[in-house]
Amino acid sequence: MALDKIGIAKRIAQELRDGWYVNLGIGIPTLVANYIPEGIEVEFQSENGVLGMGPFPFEGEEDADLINAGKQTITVLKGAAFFDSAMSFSMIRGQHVQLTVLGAMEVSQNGDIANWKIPGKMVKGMGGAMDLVASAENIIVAMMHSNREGESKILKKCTLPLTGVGCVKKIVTELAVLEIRDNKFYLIERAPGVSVEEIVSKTEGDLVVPDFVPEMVL
Amino acid sequence: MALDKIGIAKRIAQELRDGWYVNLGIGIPTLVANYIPEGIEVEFQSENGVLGMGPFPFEGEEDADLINAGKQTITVLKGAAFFDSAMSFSMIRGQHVQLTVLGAMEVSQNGDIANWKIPGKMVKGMGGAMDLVASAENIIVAMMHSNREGESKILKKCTLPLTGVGCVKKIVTELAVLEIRDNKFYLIERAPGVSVEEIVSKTEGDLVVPDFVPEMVL
Amino acid sequence: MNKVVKNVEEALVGIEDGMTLMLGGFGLCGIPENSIAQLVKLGVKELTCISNNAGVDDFGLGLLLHGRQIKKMISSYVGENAEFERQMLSGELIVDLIPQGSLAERCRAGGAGIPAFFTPAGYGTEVAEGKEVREFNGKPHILEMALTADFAIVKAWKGDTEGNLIFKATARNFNPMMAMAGKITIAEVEELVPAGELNPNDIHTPGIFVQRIFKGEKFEKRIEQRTVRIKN
Amino acid sequence: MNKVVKNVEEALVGIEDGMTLMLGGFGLCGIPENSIAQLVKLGVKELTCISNNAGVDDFGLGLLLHGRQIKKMISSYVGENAEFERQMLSGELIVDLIPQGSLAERCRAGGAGIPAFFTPAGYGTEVAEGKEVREFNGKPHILEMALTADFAIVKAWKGDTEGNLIFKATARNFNPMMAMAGKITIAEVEELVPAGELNPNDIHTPGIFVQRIFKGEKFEKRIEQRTVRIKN
Repeated sequence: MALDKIGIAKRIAQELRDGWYVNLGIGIPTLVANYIPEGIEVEFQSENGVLGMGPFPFEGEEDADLINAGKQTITVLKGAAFFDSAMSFSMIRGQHVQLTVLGAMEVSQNGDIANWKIPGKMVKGMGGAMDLVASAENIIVAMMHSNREGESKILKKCTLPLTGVGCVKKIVTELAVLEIRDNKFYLIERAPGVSVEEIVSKTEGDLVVPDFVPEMVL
Repeated sequence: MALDKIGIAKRIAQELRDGWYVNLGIGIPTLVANYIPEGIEVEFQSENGVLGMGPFPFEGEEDADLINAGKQTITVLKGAAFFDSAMSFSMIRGQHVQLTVLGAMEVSQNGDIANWKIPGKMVKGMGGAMDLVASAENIIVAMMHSNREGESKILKKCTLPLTGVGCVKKIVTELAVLEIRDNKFYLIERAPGVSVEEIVSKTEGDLVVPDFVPEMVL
Repeated sequence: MNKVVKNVEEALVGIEDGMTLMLGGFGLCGIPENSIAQLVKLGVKELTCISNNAGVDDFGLGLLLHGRQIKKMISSYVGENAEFERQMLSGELIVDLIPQGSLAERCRAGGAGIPAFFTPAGYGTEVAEGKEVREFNGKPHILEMALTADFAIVKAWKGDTEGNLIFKATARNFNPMMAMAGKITIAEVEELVPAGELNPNDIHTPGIFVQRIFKGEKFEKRIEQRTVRIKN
Repeated sequence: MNKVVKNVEEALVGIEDGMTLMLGGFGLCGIPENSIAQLVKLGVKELTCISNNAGVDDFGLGLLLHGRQIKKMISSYVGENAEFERQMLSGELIVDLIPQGSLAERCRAGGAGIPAFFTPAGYGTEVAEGKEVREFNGKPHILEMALTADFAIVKAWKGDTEGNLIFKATARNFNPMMAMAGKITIAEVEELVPAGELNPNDIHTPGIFVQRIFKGEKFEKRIEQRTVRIKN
């Protein structure tokens, strides 16, 4: 069965490693913080100026001056630090953040990503996404395999304005974990109960399928 | 009579204006802080990371962590701020400092200045001087008119490696106040009792002398 | 060096139609609310506003958009504002969208006398159009220019009479860089204290960058996304 | 994320002959004394040292110069060190002198993923030789490249187990930018406290830039120019 958002977040959380600084984008990526594997410590960076983000505040304890990049009220953990936006993107551009998780509208098999604009329809802006994808050595995209019309978002070539070129290396969708190498998607794992055929049929880009495709263990 | 160092500092202090942020170089420029005219407030910036520099500490109250750019122990006034070197030179390069006073080995009539190196003999380094002279809109050079061999340091063309080009607009020496305009030195004031002839004879560069040259009032 | 002005009216003297303003804040967090209200009152028009976001429909810069006071917005993210999207898609509003990190760095550069710098952000995208591309360490970068403004308007938590500022938590965001990049920088603060009361070690924005400072009359500090846990 | 190492021996593991080191400090103020002493002990050679100054004859980096451990110095001012001047004039030591502001900005750029930037400093001088010149706003600027190091060694006043650092007064100087630019950054601190004891608003260097932190055994903190007033 296809994963829900929580399932995607749980699978991505398995990619975390002890000691990493991690930037989580808005939406599904934010949920990853709830499923940090036992025994490892990671620290979350939010590009609006905080390191050491904690959980949401208890009701009545919200502070308008303390939010994350999604403008949600947050708390901080012991050992947190606040800083300005130039310092924040120094961390990001300077590759001090070990992992970036973000959403996408489209990803192409050469690692291009599009997630900020639908010409004539929707323009929210790129926020920090262009800085993040251009800088991070380790990017995981959390996304749905298809759009609402059932069209694949895992493409030979992106159709929307790009956010970054050749930067995505790993994708986790509701159906599968894919890696990008040599201008192709590689099927690494499938969601529990999801068939390879379904994944193949919903992937427009070139997909390399090994003989055995393990199921995710969540 | 030619001015002493204190006289030069006093004359330069007359150029200060209320509300200015001022960077004083090592040597004579440092003395300027002692002669701020009555009724005006200026604030001293030191490029090693302090705004609001005060006088030297009382004996026994020196703090090794609190020095000026000349590595001298200092104090700070109320309302001071500490910052790092990148921030400090952001102030300087970004032209937030209204006046820079520094020493020189040579100045030429197009406003070039040399003060950091004598090839094969003395290389102390430029420190912050190159950033200061390239950035400041308002530079006053405090210097001696001649070197120990009696050779003029106010030249048609600098002979030493340059610190900056076309940046000096005003010079105060033990003999005179000079301004640089249109590739010439202009004699503005002479030290009390110093003759125009002496100044002319000790100035190698082209010097424009008006009919009447007022004496400095110190 | 007393930089204190009496109130927001006095603080904003000199802001005219057609000027370029920088306004601090990320979303509604750390925005100069009192100054924005005064800009509405002044009715200055044809403004170019540099600010990470455009506020929401009825708060922050949304108030200026509503009154059609803004000709051009330079921002990184404008997703929470329907009126903004309408004006932009209809062509009434000129919009220059910039990657957030490049926006922050361009403001800092403007204040720091760095006219241009290379960044990898935006290479290969619309943002790179017309910009110089150069490889460093085998990776393509684009050349971005510094930004400055006629007035920068920032909001701080504490300030002193010398213009030194301390921001609180994530309300710091763009405020320090914009303070650096204004020809005239105006700071509205929650607490205004005499010089000497702030620890010189803790200053975020040294007073040299601030020309006018005043205590804001009131701070509503609206929350855009109130997210909470329930206590068991 | 506990980054604490036991002592200076453990902190400096991995530093080898021929490496590039950044060392914080301005004059003798804010230098990592304990680490410098350990570098002498280790006897690593052929080092490239990036540091604003070269210490004095018998303290700071002067100690490494004395033992001929340094192949190349990248500095802005070296005027207080006779042995330095001797080695430089005799050609034993390679010296790259850089304007102080450019040095600070190049370290910051190295840490911030900005490969190059334009600055007016040094235009028309030896410093500009071989560098690209470009006019912005009618004023010539030169292109300067980012600096990075195998190890950056900084000295802070207070630090916590997460690597967050607070510097004291003018001992801050180059330390924050160098902390950003080291592949591995080592911080020696006067006071080492548990995470949570430093106010997140007051942190100068966020812990993300620091890989190892230790409490220095002793800090001599020599004063280069003791200038005082006499009390009446």
